[in-house]
Amino acid sequence: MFEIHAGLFNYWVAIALMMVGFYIVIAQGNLVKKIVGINIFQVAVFVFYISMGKVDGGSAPILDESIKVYSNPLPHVLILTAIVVGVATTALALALVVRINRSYGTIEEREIITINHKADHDEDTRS
Amino acid sequence: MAATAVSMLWLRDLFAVVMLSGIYSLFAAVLYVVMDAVDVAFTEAAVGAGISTVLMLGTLALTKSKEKAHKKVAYGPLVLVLVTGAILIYGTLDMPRYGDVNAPVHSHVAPRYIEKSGDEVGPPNIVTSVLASYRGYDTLGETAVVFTAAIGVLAIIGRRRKNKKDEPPTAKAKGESAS
Amino acid sequence: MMFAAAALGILVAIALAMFRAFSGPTVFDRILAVNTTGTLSVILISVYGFLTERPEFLDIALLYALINFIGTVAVTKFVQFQGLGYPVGDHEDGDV
Amino acid sequence: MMHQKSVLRVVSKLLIPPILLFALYVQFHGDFGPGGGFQAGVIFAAAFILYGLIFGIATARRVIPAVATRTMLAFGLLLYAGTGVWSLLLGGEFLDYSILASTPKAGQHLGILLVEFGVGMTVAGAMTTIFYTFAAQTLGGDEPPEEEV
Repeated sequence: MFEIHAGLFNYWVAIALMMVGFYIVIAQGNLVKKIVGINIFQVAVFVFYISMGKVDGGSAPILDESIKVYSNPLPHVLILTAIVVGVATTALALALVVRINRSYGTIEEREIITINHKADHDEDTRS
Repeated sequence: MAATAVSMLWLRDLFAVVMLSGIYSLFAAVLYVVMDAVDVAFTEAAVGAGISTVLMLGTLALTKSKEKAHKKVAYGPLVLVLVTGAILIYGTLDMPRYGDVNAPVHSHVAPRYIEKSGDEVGPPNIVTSVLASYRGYDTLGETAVVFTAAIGVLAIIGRRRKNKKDEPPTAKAKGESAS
Repeated sequence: MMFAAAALGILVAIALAMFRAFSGPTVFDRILAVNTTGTLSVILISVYGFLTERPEFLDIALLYALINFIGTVAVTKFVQFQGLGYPVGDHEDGDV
Repeated sequence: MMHQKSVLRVVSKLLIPPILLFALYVQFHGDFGPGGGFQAGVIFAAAFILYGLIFGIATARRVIPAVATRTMLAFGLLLYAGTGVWSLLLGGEFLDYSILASTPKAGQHLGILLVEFGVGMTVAGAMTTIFYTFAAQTLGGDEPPEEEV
Protein backbone atom coordinates (compact mmCIF):
# COMPACT_ATOMS: atom_id res chain seq x y z
CA MET A 1 0.00 0.00 0.00
CA PHE A 2 2.75 2.41 0.96
CA GLU A 3 5.00 0.99 -1.71
CA ILE A 4 4.10 3.39 -4.44
CA HIS A 5 6.55 3.03 -7.28
CA ALA A 6 5.55 6.22 -8.95
CA GLY A 7 9.14 7.35 -9.10
CA LEU A 8 9.43 10.58 -7.24
CA PHE A 9 6.29 10.50 -5.14
CA ASN A 10 8.16 9.63 -1.95
CA TYR A 11 10.49 12.59 -2.28
CA TRP A 12 7.57 14.91 -2.85
CA VAL A 13 5.82 13.75 0.28
CA ALA A 14 9.04 14.32 2.20
CA ILE A 15 9.38 17.81 0.75
CA ALA A 16 5.75 18.66 1.54
CA LEU A 17 6.25 17.58 5.15
CA MET A 18 9.47 19.53 5.30
CA MET A 19 7.71 22.66 4.14
CA VAL A 20 4.92 22.24 6.69
CA GLY A 21 7.55 22.02 9.41
CA PHE A 22 9.38 25.01 7.97
CA TYR A 23 6.19 27.07 7.90
CA ILE A 24 5.46 26.23 11.54
CA VAL A 25 8.96 27.26 12.54
CA ILE A 26 8.98 30.61 10.80
CA ALA A 27 5.34 31.67 11.07
CA GLN A 28 4.10 30.52 14.46
CA GLY A 29 4.88 32.43 17.59
CA ASN A 30 4.58 29.75 20.21
CA LEU A 31 7.94 28.30 21.19
CA VAL A 32 6.68 24.78 21.96
CA LYS A 33 4.97 24.69 18.60
CA LYS A 34 8.16 25.82 16.95
CA ILE A 35 9.92 22.84 18.48
CA VAL A 36 7.18 20.56 17.17
CA GLY A 37 7.78 22.16 13.77
CA ILE A 38 11.49 21.40 13.98
CA ASN A 39 10.58 17.81 14.78
CA ILE A 40 8.33 17.57 11.73
CA PHE A 41 11.12 18.96 9.59
CA GLN A 42 13.56 16.46 11.06
CA VAL A 43 11.35 13.46 10.41
CA ALA A 44 10.80 14.67 6.84
CA VAL A 45 14.55 14.70 6.28
CA PHE A 46 14.79 11.21 7.75
CA VAL A 47 12.07 9.93 5.43
CA PHE A 48 13.91 11.48 2.51
CA TYR A 49 17.16 9.75 3.40
CA ILE A 50 15.54 6.39 4.00
CA SER A 51 13.69 6.52 0.70
CA MET A 52 16.98 7.15 -1.05
CA GLY A 53 18.38 4.00 0.54
CA LYS A 54 15.59 1.72 -0.61
CA VAL A 55 16.38 -0.72 -3.42
CA ASP A 56 13.68 -2.41 -5.47
CA GLY A 57 13.21 -6.00 -4.36
CA GLY A 58 15.71 -5.42 -1.60
CA SER A 59 15.31 -6.57 1.95
CA ALA A 60 16.38 -5.23 5.32
CA PRO A 61 20.19 -5.20 5.64
CA ILE A 62 20.51 -8.16 7.96
CA LEU A 63 22.60 -10.92 6.39
CA ASP A 64 20.77 -14.13 5.65
CA GLU A 65 21.52 -17.04 3.36
CA SER A 66 18.29 -16.84 1.44
CA ILE A 67 18.43 -13.17 0.53
CA LYS A 68 20.30 -11.74 -2.42
CA VAL A 69 19.45 -8.02 -2.57
CA TYR A 70 19.73 -5.71 0.41
CA SER A 71 18.75 -2.10 0.80
CA ASN A 72 21.53 0.40 1.30
CA PRO A 73 22.55 0.30 4.99
CA LEU A 74 24.46 3.58 4.96
CA PRO A 75 21.49 5.99 5.23
CA HIS A 76 20.07 3.78 7.97
CA VAL A 77 23.21 4.24 10.05
CA LEU A 78 23.26 7.98 9.55
CA ILE A 79 19.60 8.40 10.41
CA LEU A 80 19.80 6.07 13.38
CA THR A 81 22.31 8.33 15.05
CA ALA A 82 20.47 11.43 13.86
CA ILE A 83 17.27 10.37 15.61
CA VAL A 84 18.95 9.99 18.97
CA VAL A 85 20.83 13.26 18.59
CA GLY A 86 17.54 14.82 17.52
CA VAL A 87 15.77 13.83 20.71
CA ALA A 88 18.70 15.00 22.80
CA THR A 89 18.68 18.42 21.17
CA THR A 90 14.89 18.56 21.45
CA ALA A 91 15.24 17.98 25.17
CA LEU A 92 17.77 20.80 25.35
CA ALA A 93 15.44 23.12 23.43
CA LEU A 94 12.54 22.26 25.70
CA ALA A 95 14.70 23.00 28.70
CA LEU A 96 15.44 26.41 27.22
CA VAL A 97 11.70 26.98 26.75
CA VAL A 98 11.06 26.12 30.38
CA ARG A 99 13.79 28.53 31.44
CA ILE A 100 12.38 31.29 29.22
CA ASN A 101 8.95 30.74 30.69
CA ARG A 102 10.42 31.09 34.15
CA SER A 103 12.05 34.44 33.44
CA TYR A 104 9.46 35.98 31.12
CA GLY A 105 6.25 34.26 32.16
CA THR A 106 5.30 33.56 28.58
CA ILE A 107 6.31 31.35 25.68
CA GLU A 108 4.90 33.56 22.94
CA GLU A 109 7.64 35.07 20.83
CA ARG A 110 5.95 38.45 20.37
CA GLU A 111 5.36 39.01 24.07
CA ILE A 112 8.98 38.18 24.80
CA ILE A 113 10.11 40.72 22.23
CA THR A 114 7.75 43.33 23.69
CA ILE A 115 9.10 42.73 27.18
CA ASN A 116 12.66 43.01 25.91
CA HIS A 117 11.90 46.27 24.11
CA LYS A 118 10.29 47.70 27.19
CA ALA A 119 13.33 46.76 29.26
CA ASP A 120 15.64 48.39 26.72
CA HIS A 121 13.50 51.51 26.66
CA ASP A 122 13.49 51.76 30.46
CA GLU A 123 17.25 51.51 30.50
CA ASP A 124 17.57 54.25 27.90
CA THR A 125 15.33 56.65 29.75
CA ARG A 126 17.13 56.01 33.02
CA SER A 127 20.58 56.83 31.64
CA MET B 1 0.88 11.38 7.73
CA ALA B 2 0.86 14.62 5.86
CA ALA B 3 -2.63 15.21 7.21
CA THR B 4 -1.28 14.83 10.73
CA ALA B 5 1.34 17.45 10.08
CA VAL B 6 -1.11 19.89 8.55
CA SER B 7 -3.59 19.54 11.36
CA MET B 8 -0.79 20.15 13.84
CA LEU B 9 -0.41 23.46 12.07
CA TRP B 10 -4.01 24.46 12.69
CA LEU B 11 -4.70 23.17 16.15
CA ARG B 12 -4.20 25.74 18.83
CA ASP B 13 -4.41 23.38 21.77
CA LEU B 14 -0.80 22.44 22.37
CA PHE B 15 -1.81 19.27 24.18
CA ALA B 16 -3.54 17.97 21.06
CA VAL B 17 -0.51 19.00 19.01
CA VAL B 18 1.75 16.90 21.21
CA MET B 19 -0.53 13.89 20.91
CA LEU B 20 -0.65 14.29 17.16
CA SER B 21 3.14 14.45 17.02
CA GLY B 22 3.10 11.06 18.76
CA ILE B 23 0.86 9.69 16.01
CA TYR B 24 3.08 11.34 13.42
CA SER B 25 6.14 9.55 14.67
CA LEU B 26 4.24 6.24 14.79
CA PHE B 27 3.46 6.66 11.11
CA ALA B 28 7.03 7.57 10.37
CA ALA B 29 8.13 4.35 12.05
CA VAL B 30 5.67 2.26 10.00
CA LEU B 31 7.02 3.96 6.89
CA TYR B 32 10.58 3.05 7.88
CA VAL B 33 9.59 -0.60 8.28
CA VAL B 34 8.06 -0.56 4.82
CA MET B 35 11.26 0.93 3.43
CA ASP B 36 13.38 -1.83 5.00
CA ALA B 37 14.98 0.33 7.66
CA VAL B 38 14.12 -1.85 10.64
CA ASP B 39 16.78 -0.44 12.92
CA VAL B 40 15.63 3.08 12.27
CA ALA B 41 12.02 2.10 12.87
CA PHE B 42 13.09 0.58 16.16
CA THR B 43 14.74 3.78 17.27
CA GLU B 44 11.94 6.00 16.08
CA ALA B 45 9.38 3.86 17.90
CA ALA B 46 11.28 4.05 21.16
CA VAL B 47 12.33 7.68 20.90
CA GLY B 48 9.58 9.47 19.02
CA ALA B 49 6.52 7.87 20.48
CA GLY B 50 7.88 7.35 23.97
CA ILE B 51 10.52 9.76 25.20
CA SER B 52 9.66 12.77 23.03
CA THR B 53 6.01 12.72 24.02
CA VAL B 54 6.86 12.43 27.69
CA LEU B 55 9.33 15.32 27.48
CA MET B 56 6.89 17.55 25.60
CA LEU B 57 4.22 16.85 28.19
CA GLY B 58 6.72 17.68 30.88
CA THR B 59 7.32 21.04 29.24
CA LEU B 60 3.63 21.73 28.81
CA ALA B 61 3.10 21.03 32.48
CA LEU B 62 5.59 23.79 33.25
CA THR B 63 4.30 26.30 30.75
CA LYS B 64 0.90 26.98 29.25
CA SER B 65 -0.94 24.44 27.17
CA LYS B 66 -2.95 26.94 25.14
CA GLU B 67 -1.53 28.93 22.32
CA LYS B 68 -2.37 32.60 21.99
CA ALA B 69 -4.55 33.60 19.06
CA HIS B 70 -2.56 34.59 16.02
CA LYS B 71 -3.16 35.85 12.54
CA LYS B 72 -4.81 33.16 10.43
CA VAL B 73 -2.29 33.06 7.60
CA ALA B 74 1.04 34.81 7.58
CA TYR B 75 1.56 35.59 3.91
CA GLY B 76 5.26 36.44 3.91
CA PRO B 77 6.38 33.12 5.39
CA LEU B 78 3.82 31.26 3.26
CA VAL B 79 5.29 32.66 0.04
CA LEU B 80 8.80 31.88 1.25
CA VAL B 81 7.82 28.31 2.07
CA LEU B 82 6.07 27.77 -1.24
CA VAL B 83 9.04 29.10 -3.20
CA THR B 84 11.46 26.91 -1.25
CA GLY B 85 9.23 23.89 -1.80
CA ALA B 86 8.99 24.57 -5.51
CA ILE B 87 12.76 24.84 -5.81
CA LEU B 88 13.24 21.59 -3.92
CA ILE B 89 10.69 19.77 -6.07
CA TYR B 90 12.41 21.11 -9.17
CA GLY B 91 15.60 19.65 -7.71
CA THR B 92 14.07 16.21 -7.31
CA LEU B 93 13.19 15.99 -10.99
CA ASP B 94 16.76 15.00 -11.78
CA MET B 95 16.98 12.50 -8.97
CA PRO B 96 17.09 8.75 -9.57
CA ARG B 97 13.67 7.16 -9.21
CA TYR B 98 12.61 5.60 -5.92
CA GLY B 99 14.09 2.12 -5.58
CA ASP B 100 16.44 2.48 -8.52
CA VAL B 101 19.20 -0.13 -8.25
CA ASN B 102 21.68 1.92 -10.26
CA ALA B 103 21.32 5.11 -8.25
CA PRO B 104 24.65 6.75 -7.38
CA VAL B 105 23.92 6.28 -3.67
CA HIS B 106 24.18 2.52 -4.01
CA SER B 107 27.35 2.46 -6.09
CA HIS B 108 30.10 3.75 -3.84
CA VAL B 109 30.61 2.52 -0.26
CA ALA B 110 27.48 0.52 0.38
CA PRO B 111 28.33 -2.53 -1.80
CA ARG B 112 31.53 -3.02 0.12
CA TYR B 113 29.68 -2.91 3.44
CA ILE B 114 27.12 -5.39 2.17
CA GLU B 115 29.62 -7.82 0.67
CA LYS B 116 32.51 -7.69 3.11
CA SER B 117 31.10 -6.83 6.52
CA GLY B 118 30.10 -10.43 7.19
CA ASP B 119 33.71 -11.56 6.83
CA GLU B 120 35.51 -8.50 8.16
CA VAL B 121 33.41 -7.64 11.17
CA GLY B 122 31.08 -10.51 11.86
CA PRO B 123 27.61 -9.50 12.99
CA PRO B 124 24.87 -10.37 10.50
CA ASN B 125 23.26 -6.99 11.10
CA ILE B 126 25.11 -4.73 8.69
CA VAL B 127 23.79 -1.61 10.37
CA THR B 128 25.39 -2.62 13.66
CA SER B 129 28.76 -3.35 12.09
CA VAL B 130 28.80 -0.11 10.14
CA LEU B 131 27.64 1.85 13.17
CA ALA B 132 30.10 0.45 15.66
CA SER B 133 33.07 -0.54 13.57
CA TYR B 134 33.40 1.17 10.19
CA ARG B 135 31.99 4.44 11.43
CA GLY B 136 33.04 4.20 15.04
CA TYR B 137 34.26 7.80 15.11
CA ASP B 138 30.85 9.11 14.10
CA THR B 139 29.18 7.16 16.83
CA LEU B 140 31.71 8.33 19.40
CA GLY B 141 31.06 11.95 18.54
CA GLU B 142 27.37 11.33 18.57
CA THR B 143 27.45 9.73 21.99
CA ALA B 144 29.34 12.80 23.13
CA VAL B 145 26.50 14.94 21.78
CA VAL B 146 23.92 13.01 23.81
CA PHE B 147 26.14 13.37 26.87
CA THR B 148 26.51 17.10 26.32
CA ALA B 149 22.78 17.56 25.82
CA ALA B 150 22.02 15.87 29.12
CA ILE B 151 24.59 18.03 30.90
CA GLY B 152 23.11 21.07 29.20
CA VAL B 153 19.61 20.27 30.40
CA LEU B 154 20.95 19.84 33.92
CA ALA B 155 22.78 23.14 33.72
CA ILE B 156 19.78 25.06 32.40
CA ILE B 157 16.90 23.86 34.54
CA GLY B 158 18.42 21.57 37.14
CA ARG B 159 17.40 22.45 40.68
CA ARG B 160 20.12 23.88 42.77
CA ARG B 161 21.14 21.74 45.68
CA LYS B 162 19.63 23.18 48.81
CA ASN B 163 21.83 24.17 51.67
CA LYS B 164 20.41 22.06 54.43
CA LYS B 165 21.68 24.19 57.32
CA ASP B 166 19.96 27.33 56.09
CA GLU B 167 16.66 25.81 55.24
CA PRO B 168 15.06 23.25 57.54
CA PRO B 169 12.79 20.81 55.66
CA THR B 170 9.12 21.70 55.75
CA ALA B 171 6.59 19.68 57.68
CA LYS B 172 5.16 18.25 54.49
CA ALA B 173 8.53 17.01 53.37
CA LYS B 174 9.11 15.45 56.78
CA GLY B 175 5.82 13.62 56.56
CA GLU B 176 6.72 12.27 53.16
CA SER B 177 10.10 11.09 54.21
CA ALA B 178 8.58 9.33 57.20
CA SER B 179 6.01 7.42 55.18
CA MET C 1 -3.55 -12.58 -0.11
CA MET C 2 -5.02 -12.97 3.32
CA PHE C 3 -2.35 -10.74 4.81
CA ALA C 4 -2.87 -8.10 2.16
CA ALA C 5 -6.56 -7.98 2.97
CA ALA C 6 -5.74 -7.72 6.65
CA ALA C 7 -3.35 -4.84 5.99
CA LEU C 8 -6.00 -3.03 4.01
CA GLY C 9 -8.52 -3.46 6.82
CA ILE C 10 -6.02 -2.12 9.35
CA LEU C 11 -5.35 0.92 7.21
CA VAL C 12 -9.06 1.69 7.07
CA ALA C 13 -9.27 1.33 10.84
CA ILE C 14 -6.31 3.69 11.27
CA ALA C 15 -8.02 6.24 9.06
CA LEU C 16 -11.11 6.08 11.26
CA ALA C 17 -9.04 6.51 14.41
CA MET C 18 -7.21 9.45 12.84
CA PHE C 19 -10.49 11.17 12.14
CA ARG C 20 -11.32 10.95 15.84
CA ALA C 21 -7.90 12.29 16.73
CA PHE C 22 -8.29 15.33 14.49
CA SER C 23 -11.82 16.30 15.33
CA GLY C 24 -12.08 14.81 18.83
CA PRO C 25 -14.05 17.28 20.89
CA THR C 26 -12.70 16.12 24.25
CA VAL C 27 -9.23 15.17 25.39
CA PHE C 28 -10.30 11.59 26.04
CA ASP C 29 -11.31 11.07 22.41
CA ARG C 30 -7.81 12.04 21.42
CA ILE C 31 -6.17 9.82 24.02
CA LEU C 32 -8.20 6.86 22.84
CA ALA C 33 -7.44 7.67 19.22
CA VAL C 34 -3.70 7.79 19.86
CA ASN C 35 -3.82 4.56 21.77
CA THR C 36 -5.85 2.85 19.05
CA THR C 37 -3.49 4.07 16.37
CA GLY C 38 -0.57 2.68 18.32
CA THR C 39 -2.20 -0.72 18.70
CA LEU C 40 -3.17 -0.80 15.04
CA SER C 41 0.35 0.03 13.94
CA VAL C 42 1.61 -2.86 16.08
CA ILE C 43 -0.68 -5.16 14.12
CA LEU C 44 0.22 -3.49 10.84
CA ILE C 45 3.93 -4.07 11.39
CA SER C 46 3.34 -7.71 12.30
CA VAL C 47 1.19 -8.25 9.23
CA TYR C 48 3.74 -6.52 7.03
CA GLY C 49 6.43 -8.83 8.38
CA PHE C 50 4.48 -11.84 7.19
CA LEU C 51 3.60 -10.11 3.95
CA THR C 52 7.27 -9.76 3.04
CA GLU C 53 8.11 -13.20 4.46
CA ARG C 54 10.64 -11.96 6.98
CA PRO C 55 8.70 -12.32 10.24
CA GLU C 56 11.72 -11.83 12.48
CA PHE C 57 10.96 -8.16 12.86
CA LEU C 58 8.25 -8.79 15.43
CA ASP C 59 10.66 -7.19 17.92
CA ILE C 60 9.57 -3.81 16.69
CA ALA C 61 5.92 -4.61 17.23
CA LEU C 62 6.75 -5.77 20.75
CA LEU C 63 8.58 -2.53 21.48
CA TYR C 64 5.64 -0.54 20.18
CA ALA C 65 3.26 -2.28 22.51
CA LEU C 66 5.47 -1.44 25.50
CA ILE C 67 6.10 2.18 24.51
CA ASN C 68 2.45 2.73 23.74
CA PHE C 69 1.54 1.79 27.29
CA ILE C 70 4.10 4.17 28.74
CA GLY C 71 2.92 7.00 26.51
CA THR C 72 -0.69 6.48 27.51
CA VAL C 73 0.19 6.44 31.19
CA ALA C 74 2.11 9.69 30.77
CA VAL C 75 -0.75 11.34 28.93
CA THR C 76 -3.42 10.29 31.41
CA LYS C 77 -1.25 11.40 34.27
CA PHE C 78 -0.76 14.76 32.63
CA VAL C 79 -4.50 15.15 32.16
CA GLN C 80 -5.29 14.28 35.73
CA PHE C 81 -2.53 16.01 37.66
CA GLN C 82 -1.19 18.65 35.24
CA GLY C 83 2.30 17.38 35.84
CA LEU C 84 4.47 14.35 35.40
CA GLY C 85 6.41 13.95 38.58
CA TYR C 86 3.61 14.33 40.99
CA PRO C 87 4.68 13.00 44.32
CA VAL C 88 7.99 14.80 44.47
CA GLY C 89 9.72 15.39 47.77
CA ASP C 90 10.86 18.86 48.72
CA HIS C 91 13.65 17.42 50.81
CA GLU C 92 15.35 15.92 47.77
CA ASP C 93 18.84 16.93 46.88
CA GLY C 94 18.99 19.13 43.82
CA ASP C 95 20.36 18.10 40.48
CA VAL C 96 23.26 20.46 40.09
CA MET D 1 -1.91 10.84 44.64
CA MET D 2 -1.34 7.76 42.60
CA HIS D 3 -1.71 5.53 45.66
CA GLN D 4 -5.24 4.41 44.96
CA LYS D 5 -4.69 3.47 41.32
CA SER D 6 -4.08 -0.17 42.11
CA VAL D 7 -4.61 -1.46 38.57
CA LEU D 8 -1.91 0.81 37.18
CA ARG D 9 0.45 0.02 40.02
CA VAL D 10 0.10 -3.73 39.68
CA VAL D 11 0.28 -3.72 35.89
CA SER D 12 3.36 -1.55 35.82
CA LYS D 13 5.01 -3.65 38.50
CA LEU D 14 4.40 -6.65 36.28
CA LEU D 15 5.61 -4.82 33.17
CA ILE D 16 8.83 -3.22 34.38
CA PRO D 17 10.92 -6.42 34.69
CA PRO D 18 10.01 -7.56 31.17
CA ILE D 19 10.85 -4.10 29.85
CA LEU D 20 14.28 -4.23 31.47
CA LEU D 21 14.80 -7.75 30.15
CA PHE D 22 13.72 -6.64 26.71
CA ALA D 23 16.21 -3.79 26.87
CA LEU D 24 19.02 -6.22 27.64
CA TYR D 25 17.84 -8.48 24.82
CA VAL D 26 17.89 -5.57 22.39
CA GLN D 27 21.32 -4.59 23.64
CA PHE D 28 22.97 -7.96 23.13
CA HIS D 29 20.88 -9.24 20.24
CA GLY D 30 21.68 -6.15 18.21
CA ASP D 31 24.27 -8.11 16.24
CA PHE D 32 21.70 -10.47 14.80
CA GLY D 33 18.49 -8.52 14.51
CA PRO D 34 17.31 -4.96 14.71
CA GLY D 35 18.55 -3.23 17.82
CA GLY D 36 21.69 -1.97 19.44
CA GLY D 37 22.96 0.37 22.06
CA PHE D 38 20.82 3.39 21.24
CA GLN D 39 17.53 1.56 21.28
CA ALA D 40 18.44 -0.45 24.35
CA GLY D 41 19.37 2.68 26.23
CA VAL D 42 16.09 4.32 25.40
CA ILE D 43 14.07 1.26 26.42
CA PHE D 44 16.04 0.97 29.64
CA ALA D 45 15.30 4.59 30.42
CA ALA D 46 11.65 4.04 29.49
CA ALA D 47 11.35 1.47 32.26
CA PHE D 48 12.54 4.01 34.83
CA ILE D 49 10.33 6.67 33.35
CA LEU D 50 7.32 4.39 33.73
CA TYR D 51 8.29 3.76 37.34
CA GLY D 52 8.67 7.47 37.94
CA LEU D 53 5.31 8.20 36.37
CA ILE D 54 3.45 5.68 38.48
CA PHE D 55 5.17 5.95 41.83
CA GLY D 56 6.41 9.49 41.74
CA ILE D 57 9.79 11.00 41.19
CA ALA D 58 10.84 10.84 44.82
CA THR D 59 10.37 7.07 44.90
CA ALA D 60 12.06 6.63 41.55
CA ARG D 61 15.03 8.57 42.83
CA ARG D 62 15.25 6.28 45.78
CA VAL D 63 15.32 3.29 43.42
CA ILE D 64 17.91 4.74 41.08
CA PRO D 65 19.40 7.92 42.49
CA ALA D 66 20.29 10.85 40.26
CA VAL D 67 23.95 10.28 41.13
CA ALA D 68 23.72 6.80 39.60
CA THR D 69 22.21 8.05 36.35
CA ARG D 70 24.83 10.73 36.05
CA THR D 71 27.56 8.17 36.70
CA MET D 72 26.07 5.96 33.98
CA LEU D 73 26.00 8.93 31.66
CA ALA D 74 29.69 9.63 32.09
CA PHE D 75 30.84 6.05 32.37
CA GLY D 76 29.26 5.02 29.07
CA LEU D 77 31.14 7.67 27.14
CA LEU D 78 34.33 6.77 28.99
CA LEU D 79 33.83 3.10 28.12
CA TYR D 80 33.48 3.99 24.45
CA ALA D 81 36.52 6.21 24.37
CA GLY D 82 38.38 3.78 26.61
CA THR D 83 37.87 0.98 24.10
CA GLY D 84 39.49 3.22 21.52
CA VAL D 85 42.40 4.03 23.79
CA TRP D 86 42.82 0.37 24.71
CA SER D 87 43.24 -0.57 21.07
CA LEU D 88 45.62 2.36 20.75
CA LEU D 89 47.72 1.05 23.64
CA LEU D 90 47.83 -2.44 22.15
CA GLY D 91 49.50 -0.99 19.09
CA GLY D 92 46.57 -0.57 16.75
CA GLU D 93 44.73 2.51 15.64
CA PHE D 94 42.09 4.35 17.63
CA LEU D 95 38.88 2.26 17.67
CA ASP D 96 40.50 -0.50 15.61
CA TYR D 97 39.00 -3.52 17.37
CA SER D 98 40.80 -6.23 15.41
CA ILE D 99 43.71 -6.11 17.81
CA LEU D 100 41.70 -6.57 20.99
CA ALA D 101 41.60 -10.38 20.88
CA SER D 102 43.61 -13.21 19.37
CA THR D 103 41.81 -13.26 16.05
CA PRO D 104 40.56 -10.13 14.26
CA LYS D 105 37.02 -11.44 14.18
CA ALA D 106 36.88 -12.13 17.91
CA GLY D 107 38.44 -8.71 18.48
CA GLN D 108 35.81 -7.02 16.36
CA HIS D 109 33.10 -8.87 18.23
CA LEU D 110 34.45 -7.83 21.62
CA GLY D 111 34.99 -4.26 20.48
CA ILE D 112 31.45 -3.90 19.12
CA LEU D 113 30.02 -5.40 22.28
CA LEU D 114 31.92 -2.95 24.50
CA VAL D 115 31.16 0.05 22.35
CA GLU D 116 27.47 -0.74 22.08
CA PHE D 117 27.33 -1.22 25.83
CA GLY D 118 28.93 2.18 26.31
CA VAL D 119 26.43 3.79 23.96
CA GLY D 120 23.56 2.08 25.73
CA MET D 121 24.70 3.29 29.14
CA THR D 122 25.16 6.85 27.97
CA VAL D 123 21.77 7.01 26.30
CA ALA D 124 19.99 5.41 29.25
CA GLY D 125 21.71 7.75 31.67
CA ALA D 126 21.00 10.79 29.53
CA MET D 127 17.30 10.04 29.06
CA THR D 128 16.74 9.24 32.71
CA THR D 129 18.59 12.37 33.80
CA ILE D 130 16.58 14.54 31.43
CA PHE D 131 13.32 13.01 32.61
CA TYR D 132 14.21 13.50 36.27
CA THR D 133 15.10 17.10 35.62
CA PHE D 134 11.88 17.85 33.76
CA ALA D 135 9.61 16.01 36.16
CA ALA D 136 11.20 17.43 39.27
CA GLN D 137 10.65 20.91 37.83
CA THR D 138 6.90 20.50 38.04
CA LEU D 139 6.66 21.10 41.73
CA GLY D 140 10.31 21.89 42.02
CA GLY D 141 10.43 25.11 43.98
CA ASP D 142 8.67 25.81 47.23
CA GLU D 143 6.05 27.79 45.38
CA PRO D 144 3.74 26.57 42.62
CA PRO D 145 5.09 27.12 39.10
CA GLU D 146 2.56 29.83 38.27
CA GLU D 147 3.96 32.18 40.88
CA GLU D 148 7.51 31.34 40.02
CA VAL D 149 7.55 34.12 37.44
